Amino acid sequence: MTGDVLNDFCIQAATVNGSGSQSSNLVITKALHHMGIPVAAKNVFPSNIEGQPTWYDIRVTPQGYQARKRTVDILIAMNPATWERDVANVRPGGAVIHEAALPRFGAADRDDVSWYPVPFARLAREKLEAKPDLRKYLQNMIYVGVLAELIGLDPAAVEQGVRDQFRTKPKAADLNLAAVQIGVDYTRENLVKTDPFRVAPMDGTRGTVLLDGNRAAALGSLMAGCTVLAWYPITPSSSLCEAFIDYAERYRVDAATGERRFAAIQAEDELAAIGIVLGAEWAGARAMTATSGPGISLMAELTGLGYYAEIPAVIFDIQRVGPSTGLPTRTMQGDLSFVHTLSHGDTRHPVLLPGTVLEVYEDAQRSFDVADRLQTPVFVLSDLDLGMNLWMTAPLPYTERAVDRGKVLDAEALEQVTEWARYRDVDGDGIPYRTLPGTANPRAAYFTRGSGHDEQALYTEDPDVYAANVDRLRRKIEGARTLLPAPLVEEAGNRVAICAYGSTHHAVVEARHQLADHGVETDYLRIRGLPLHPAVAEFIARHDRVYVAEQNRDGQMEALLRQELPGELADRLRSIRHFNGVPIDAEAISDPVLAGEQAQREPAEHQAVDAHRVPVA
Amino acid sequence: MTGDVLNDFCIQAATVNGSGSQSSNLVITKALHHMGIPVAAKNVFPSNIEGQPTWYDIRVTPQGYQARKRTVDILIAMNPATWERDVANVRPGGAVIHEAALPRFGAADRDDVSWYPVPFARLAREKLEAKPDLRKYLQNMIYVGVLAELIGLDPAAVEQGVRDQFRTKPKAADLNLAAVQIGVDYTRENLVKTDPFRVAPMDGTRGTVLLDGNRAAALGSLMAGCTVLAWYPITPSSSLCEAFIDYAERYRVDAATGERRFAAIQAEDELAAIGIVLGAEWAGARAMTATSGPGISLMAELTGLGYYAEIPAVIFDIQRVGPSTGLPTRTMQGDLSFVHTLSHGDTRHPVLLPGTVLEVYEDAQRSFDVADRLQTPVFVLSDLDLGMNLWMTAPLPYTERAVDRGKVLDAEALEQVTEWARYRDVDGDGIPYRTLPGTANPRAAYFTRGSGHDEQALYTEDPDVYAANVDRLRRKIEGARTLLPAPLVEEAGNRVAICAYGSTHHAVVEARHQLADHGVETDYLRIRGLPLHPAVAEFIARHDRVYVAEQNRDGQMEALLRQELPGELADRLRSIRHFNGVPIDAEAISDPVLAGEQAQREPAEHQAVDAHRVPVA
Amino acid sequence: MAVAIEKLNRLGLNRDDYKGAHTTLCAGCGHNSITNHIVKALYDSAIEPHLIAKMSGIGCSSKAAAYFVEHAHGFNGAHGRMPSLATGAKLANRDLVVFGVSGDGDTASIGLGQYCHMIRRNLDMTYIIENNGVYGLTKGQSSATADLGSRPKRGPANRYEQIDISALAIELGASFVARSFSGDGKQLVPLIQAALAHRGTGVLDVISPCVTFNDHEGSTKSYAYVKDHDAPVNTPDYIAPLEEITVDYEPGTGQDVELHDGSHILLRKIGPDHDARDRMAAMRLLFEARQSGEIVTGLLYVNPEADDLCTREALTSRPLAQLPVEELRPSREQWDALMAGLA
Amino acid sequence: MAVAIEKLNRLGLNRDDYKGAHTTLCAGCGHNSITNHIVKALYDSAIEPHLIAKMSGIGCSSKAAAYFVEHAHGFNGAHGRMPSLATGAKLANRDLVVFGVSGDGDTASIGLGQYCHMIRRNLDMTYIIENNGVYGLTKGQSSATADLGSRPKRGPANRYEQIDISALAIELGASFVARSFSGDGKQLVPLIQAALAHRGTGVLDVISPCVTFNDHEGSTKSYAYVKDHDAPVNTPDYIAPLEEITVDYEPGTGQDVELHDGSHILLRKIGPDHDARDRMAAMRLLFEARQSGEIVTGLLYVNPEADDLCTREALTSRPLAQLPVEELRPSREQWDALMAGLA
Ligand SMILES: Cc1ncc(C[n+]2csc(CCOP(=O)(O)OP(=O)(O)O)c2C)c(N)n1
Ligand SMILES: Cc1ncc(C[n+]2csc(CCOP(=O)(O)OP(=O)(O)O)c2C)c(N)n1
Ligand code: SF4
Ligand code: SF4
Ligand SMILES: [Mg+2]
Ligand SMILES: [Mg+2]
Repeated sequence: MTGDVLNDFCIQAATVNGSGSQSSNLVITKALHHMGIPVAAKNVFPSNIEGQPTWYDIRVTPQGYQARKRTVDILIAMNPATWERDVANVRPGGAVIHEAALPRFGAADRDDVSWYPVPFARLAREKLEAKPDLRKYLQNMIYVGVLAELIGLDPAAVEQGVRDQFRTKPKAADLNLAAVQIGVDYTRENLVKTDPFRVAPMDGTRGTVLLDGNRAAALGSLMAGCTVLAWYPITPSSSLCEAFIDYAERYRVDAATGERRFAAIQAEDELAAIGIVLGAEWAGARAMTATSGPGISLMAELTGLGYYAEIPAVIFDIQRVGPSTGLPTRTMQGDLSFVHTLSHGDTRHPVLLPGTVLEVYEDAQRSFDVADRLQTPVFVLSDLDLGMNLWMTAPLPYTERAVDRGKVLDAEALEQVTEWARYRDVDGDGIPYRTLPGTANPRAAYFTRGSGHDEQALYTEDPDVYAANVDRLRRKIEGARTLLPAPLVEEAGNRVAICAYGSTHHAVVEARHQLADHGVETDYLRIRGLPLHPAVAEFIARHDRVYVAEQNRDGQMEALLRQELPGELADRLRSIRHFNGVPIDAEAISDPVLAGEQAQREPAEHQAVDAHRVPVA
Repeated sequence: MTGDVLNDFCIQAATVNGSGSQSSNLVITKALHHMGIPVAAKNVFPSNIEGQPTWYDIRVTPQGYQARKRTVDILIAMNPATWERDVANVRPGGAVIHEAALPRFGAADRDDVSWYPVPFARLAREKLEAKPDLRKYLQNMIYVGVLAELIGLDPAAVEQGVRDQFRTKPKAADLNLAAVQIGVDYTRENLVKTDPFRVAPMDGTRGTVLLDGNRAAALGSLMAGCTVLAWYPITPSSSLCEAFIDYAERYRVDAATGERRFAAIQAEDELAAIGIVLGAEWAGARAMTATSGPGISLMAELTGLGYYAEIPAVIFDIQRVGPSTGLPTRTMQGDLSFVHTLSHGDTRHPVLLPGTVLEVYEDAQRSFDVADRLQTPVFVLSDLDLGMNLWMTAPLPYTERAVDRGKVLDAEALEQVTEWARYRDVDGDGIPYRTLPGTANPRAAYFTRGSGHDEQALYTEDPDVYAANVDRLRRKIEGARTLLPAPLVEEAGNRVAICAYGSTHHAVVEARHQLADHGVETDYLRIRGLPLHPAVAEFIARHDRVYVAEQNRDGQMEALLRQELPGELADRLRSIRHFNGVPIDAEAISDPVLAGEQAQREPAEHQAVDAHRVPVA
Repeated sequence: MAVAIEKLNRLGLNRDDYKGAHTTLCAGCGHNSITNHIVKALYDSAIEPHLIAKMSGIGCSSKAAAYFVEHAHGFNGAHGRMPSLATGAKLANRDLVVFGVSGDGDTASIGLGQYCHMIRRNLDMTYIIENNGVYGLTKGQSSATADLGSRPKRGPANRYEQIDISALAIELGASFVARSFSGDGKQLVPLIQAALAHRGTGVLDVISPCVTFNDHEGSTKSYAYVKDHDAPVNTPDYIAPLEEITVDYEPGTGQDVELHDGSHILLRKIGPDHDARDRMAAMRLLFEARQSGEIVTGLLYVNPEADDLCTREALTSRPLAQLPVEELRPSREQWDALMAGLA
Repeated sequence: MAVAIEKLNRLGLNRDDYKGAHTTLCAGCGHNSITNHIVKALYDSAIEPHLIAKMSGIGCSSKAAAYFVEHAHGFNGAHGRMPSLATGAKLANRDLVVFGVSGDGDTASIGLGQYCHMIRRNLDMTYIIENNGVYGLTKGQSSATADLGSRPKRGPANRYEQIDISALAIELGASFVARSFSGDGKQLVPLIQAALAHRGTGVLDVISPCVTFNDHEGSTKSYAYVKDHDAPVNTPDYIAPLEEITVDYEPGTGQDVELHDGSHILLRKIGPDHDARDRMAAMRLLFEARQSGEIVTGLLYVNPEADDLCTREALTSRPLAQLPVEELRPSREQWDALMAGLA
């Protein structure tokens, strides 16, 4: 043992998917959480169903950092296919728990790590009373025991983790606990700890729960009163829809009659999904869909219809790596500018950019209000990291808040107004009043169309009427600047700042600490919506250099900022881009900021016209 | 007669569509052209088939201006439905030729115009030996005669115009000529000219032809060796495809066997159209599609596949008014930024921006070379005005130039290289080498996919490999900056400049003359492609203020410029936007430039952060 | 002043109350005739205007949705996407009488996928395809229902077999499929009424000549052709649930089908002895007609037992759009339990 | 060193030459069996690897295109869009042997429109649907070919009737439709060979159990169910044009169909006396099987007379992709005449 590293290291379980390792990893994660130790879990999985490499990174961190960490301190190596590379990734002084049968030569023969060979297969075969295929699966539970014993996981916490995981199947829980115990016993009897990593209970998780963003989005939609879900399966958004269905089946089915207070339609594709959403919203229900890149592309035409015909809609984009099919099981923030102006012609859609699970929940609710208020499709941009990984978060607060259904005239309200025109700007905010089909008032009816229309919703090709109408739409969406949440600002008068949005937040939090350690104090601006809130430009104006960190290749937010900012402010931006599909880590931000600040102190070379467009990372 | 206006006025024929007025208007246009008088024709037609208002503006102009003019000098009023408004639009001192039965009261009773009532219906009934429905149609030919007589069209030129129009039907030509003569005779006998407008032969059209951009695009594609066309009908792009089919049937069918050296598939929708194009290009044929806004939206997903899998494709976007169905028969430049980054994730496509019919022809050819060279989808952006209206242009030059098929390795070439990897950057330009299916060499085969792939085109989810590959794509498309045509620059050391692209060109030409008349001398920058050529920024750097004129609401080109330019240059831009669906006219540019220059001389108020984003027009 | 006494329907509305904006379609277009038949059917069936949701795609035919029942909400959506928009509208408010008008381009080309899946779901709506074998609005290109060899006004002759949207619907398990002709109001009006009464997708494939682009000789979608080749399998009479069955015609050899709301459709057989409840018989009929160049019209197939979408989804009887948010949220206790389970 | 003597096919290639990358699908997945049958069929039919264009959409099934014939070009396109990509490829180079692999999600949901229109055009390709009634790659949601009432591994039971992609194809006028089972190489290999020889779209609807998400009791796409309910209408033997017709089995009660390249497919009837040239008979067979819960397998329908897309389009026999640009441009004289006409 070369020292003592307490509650601050990273465990990586390298397995193959379909092998059941997911349960083992969740048990470890939950056990740590039960011990009060902050934990961050990242599942890096392949786009197939069985037999391909999967890595599950469990980070324990006293500060509660939630970002991915590059370093692997403890490797649990179960996958022969990636074995050599996995071992090579372990940091010097790290530890390797591995299937004893894996051959330790070549790159896998390092003498600067602690080796813990365990005959998982044999143990499962010899010690477990279970069917062969179950045995294979339980091998992974054995490594939970090995790890628990090596790093000092509280057995009670592990048991609780197992019981959580198999809540509805007590028998399965027992079997799994037996497997864990085999690992514990084997370790006690055969292994000598030579690495420094261990855990001890602390008080870092009180009042928090473990939750993924997709379930938070589903719950937010539920609380917002969404009644129609239309979707087409696509990773990483499917789990959002499936969670909505699960919850709705739990809370929205009349126990006596079986009648359902929601409709969840698995559409034939994304074109139909958005069509169903628009049809439902047009008829007055709150409706949503969730998808990812390819689905967004397919929704382009109808989203434009929603914009122009002024129909609310909520679209969750759980971003994955694009373009094209890309890496379906990896994370990215690559759809930002595309969704903001999705569809041909002049279009512009409000976009919400939650950065935490709690914000996903809030923004999910907010998105319906914004959509209703502005009568327009609204995007909520999340990503695979935020959506599918488990995050530590405060419990989601119950909502009793009324919802904002916007300017809807019912039969009675119509009686009160002498004149009503569907697309007239009465209040000067660009937002007209609408009626719903089925309103029992002969004046309620109007004809919705994606073609040219006047204030009365009548067909027209009149140039002036057309221009006035789309200019009203422009003004209407301008209103979103202050309707969407203001940016999160952490400011202490520093000259240098970091700007980010969405899940990149967590790496920024950590990067700022790293930078402070290097003597670079930074302020922080986190953008929470598009179009930009006025506070964004104001913040930038108070800083000399603003590093815009994002998870895409083309610096999409930076480009949007440049479009809007006066040149003098635009030139203060520096772009940091991370686009390899694994969640961004703190160094991906702190390294280029450090480099940038260093360069700042040296005389600048003549800059080419588009020098700022060259990726920094 | 209050004066003499020679060869410089605007005729508007206000009719209903489906009434055959199109032929009459073409005869007038061609007759003027035959007389050597420069002419510009704009057809403003409705999105339906019969019975709705249509306006055809024929501008005669000694300078050869091709832009629309707002003023109506001579109105030919045939449509009762728009009669009052049409008359109201005539400028004081103008003339109104009209169906005598139209009631002259209300707004239609002006005393500052010359009235020429003609009993068209009665004349047709009484004087024409034709079936009733033909008679109705021939009424319109009568107004050709009236106009001819009033303004002094050369009868020989009119006859030639009629014969051109009915080239293959000499009998119809005779009948139409008879109708024209009825108009001439009636005018001689019954009308007294009181307006100042007349024409006289000049030498302003020698060496020019009349052609629309869509036919030029079809011919360019033909000359480029495009063999596969896949399309779905949509105004205003259908005529491009139909012209391609016409020409291909004329020049590409083996007279002996009937075998065709092209395939033209009317697909079931735009998703299929772009799919067929990509499949054909993948297999080595030059292929294209043409569409408009809604079709572009539907092509989003597969265009991204083309980008990422590196498959050439040519997509003509004949822009119409969006968003959504919009005004299908009106013009706009609203798809610029959408096509440039069409599809989810980080994508970027080369875009060609022809401004004249000749450039459409050249760019159509060029687009196939660029697509092949860069192995990527390429957009050619035209619009309804450029695509469907008749323009005076030099005849399209015959091409003998070889085509550039880019880096394709055939079986033989493969023998020569020791190592080949589909997605390897061998030459440092980001462009790899490709092979075609069917290449008789066992090393030729590779597997194309829209999911993650390495240099060998093998499936991978490796983060570094993924990032390196998309970064190569970025570099590859960067190369388009100098591969696409440099901007057209007209520069005389002025501090103020106008920047435009596409069909807006013609209004700029005229606006610059108007501005010069007002003492504002301007330089001119016409952008011809995206991503931007380095010369664009250089030009802007040489000017104090650059007015960016475009036909969309959101100032899309200006926004793209701001994204790329250093802030100091970005701040020199002023946005001029025209977005009502009728082609932009010179005043739409010269007025705001004048206003801007005036304001320049007065002390500037404190500017709000996004003041530059407020539309000027 | 003498006021003409207008006949009022059960709701006290007259026929004009079911009219819409003035048509902008060509004079003589079959679609205009269909509009008139729709007006009559909705009036005769006494549908509440404010409960009607008029849906359409894009095309001349789709424009027609604006030309009837002005006091109904309407939605002229996007090309080929009406089925999904209609699905959403019905889910949101199952009280709506969803009434769709589409074209053959809209349904059989770009919208074919949505059409098939709407049928699979048995969405409760009336879905009229104004079938002219041509793309009217884009000026005359052949559509996927154009016959092999038919020549459009310009461009090459059509080289592909037609898609038979009626037969396709039946193959996919549609619960109500009829074919008719725009010029035959006597047949079409009761069919529309029956489709309205039917709970499920009522497909009405109506041959509707395009006088401008596809009414020439040789087109099977021309007035002349249909007149010569119409082989009606039945002439329906529609009997609303409120009317007495003792009406002024003889049921005689007819087939009587009871629909969801207790209304009846009575088929007087003229053509072959067709049983509209027999799916294979309907398929055979269409197949044989296609081969002989005949156009069979009438109620081809009906299955009143098939569950519609809202039934399959077990939706509450109240419109989802009208549920207050309080009924849509879990209780605080449920919520707390849920959160506790995540700790 | 002793070298095992491998059997070579007519091109001198051995079976391994038709293998592809190692599968990443689940062990036991029906798709893997089909891959093996494809390898055998392509090898037996001695197709030139470099002329094969392997096409697919997105899904577990679509991934399989990478797992056979490594030395063929392949294109794993976008979800549901394989038909259009394949259409383009064939038009560009009609010498290619276009071979497609799709899934039921890929074909019957998102891709249904393209599937139908491919069939209408009779694109000359082999089109295999690896039909498991489920979305494998997205983890087990029901697909549109799932049976009414079937329960996916999670989520609600499927409330909609299945789309029968074979029957649909026949209704749309498909020229070759067969159904088979991933586990029945004896039936499937000759069917693939026949589809390869057929000039037109060869639809092969192959039940292919998803062991991970849809192999449980009650699923009609499970191994157990198919084994119990397979009602083969015929067991085909495929006879290549170069082989003699005197093969080692008895035509006996067989039906012999001659395909485009002179090859024959010989059907030994086991089930009901099915005439694979009779379209209505095929429809009836499928309809009745569906009602009785049987899965009929074998060659359901074939029409060797139907013209394929390239024939209908009268394409020159040389691949368009190989025509030099000089042959594609009008002559200078033609050009000058054209321009003169515009003056
Ligand atoms: C996505 C998209 N593609 C193309 C069009 C152009 N378009 C408008 S109507 C139409 C065809 C209409 O044909 P059909 O549905 O048969 O209606 P008809 O006019 O014949 O009644 C097309 C292709 C469009 N509006 N949207
Ligand atoms: C546009 C789009 N939407 C959704 C997806 C996600 N997706 C991938 S495969 C698949 C379904 C595959 O099902 P199937 O075709 O039956 O293949 P299987 O995996 O069952 O073999 C889906 C929905 C996608 N790739 N693209
Ligand atoms: S073009 Fe044809 S379909 Fe359209 S309105 Fe005219 S007649 Fe009717
Ligand atoms: S998930 Fe199902 S379909 Fe996919 S590979 Fe596994 S067994 Fe096959
Ligand atoms: Mg039509
Ligand atoms: Mg499947």
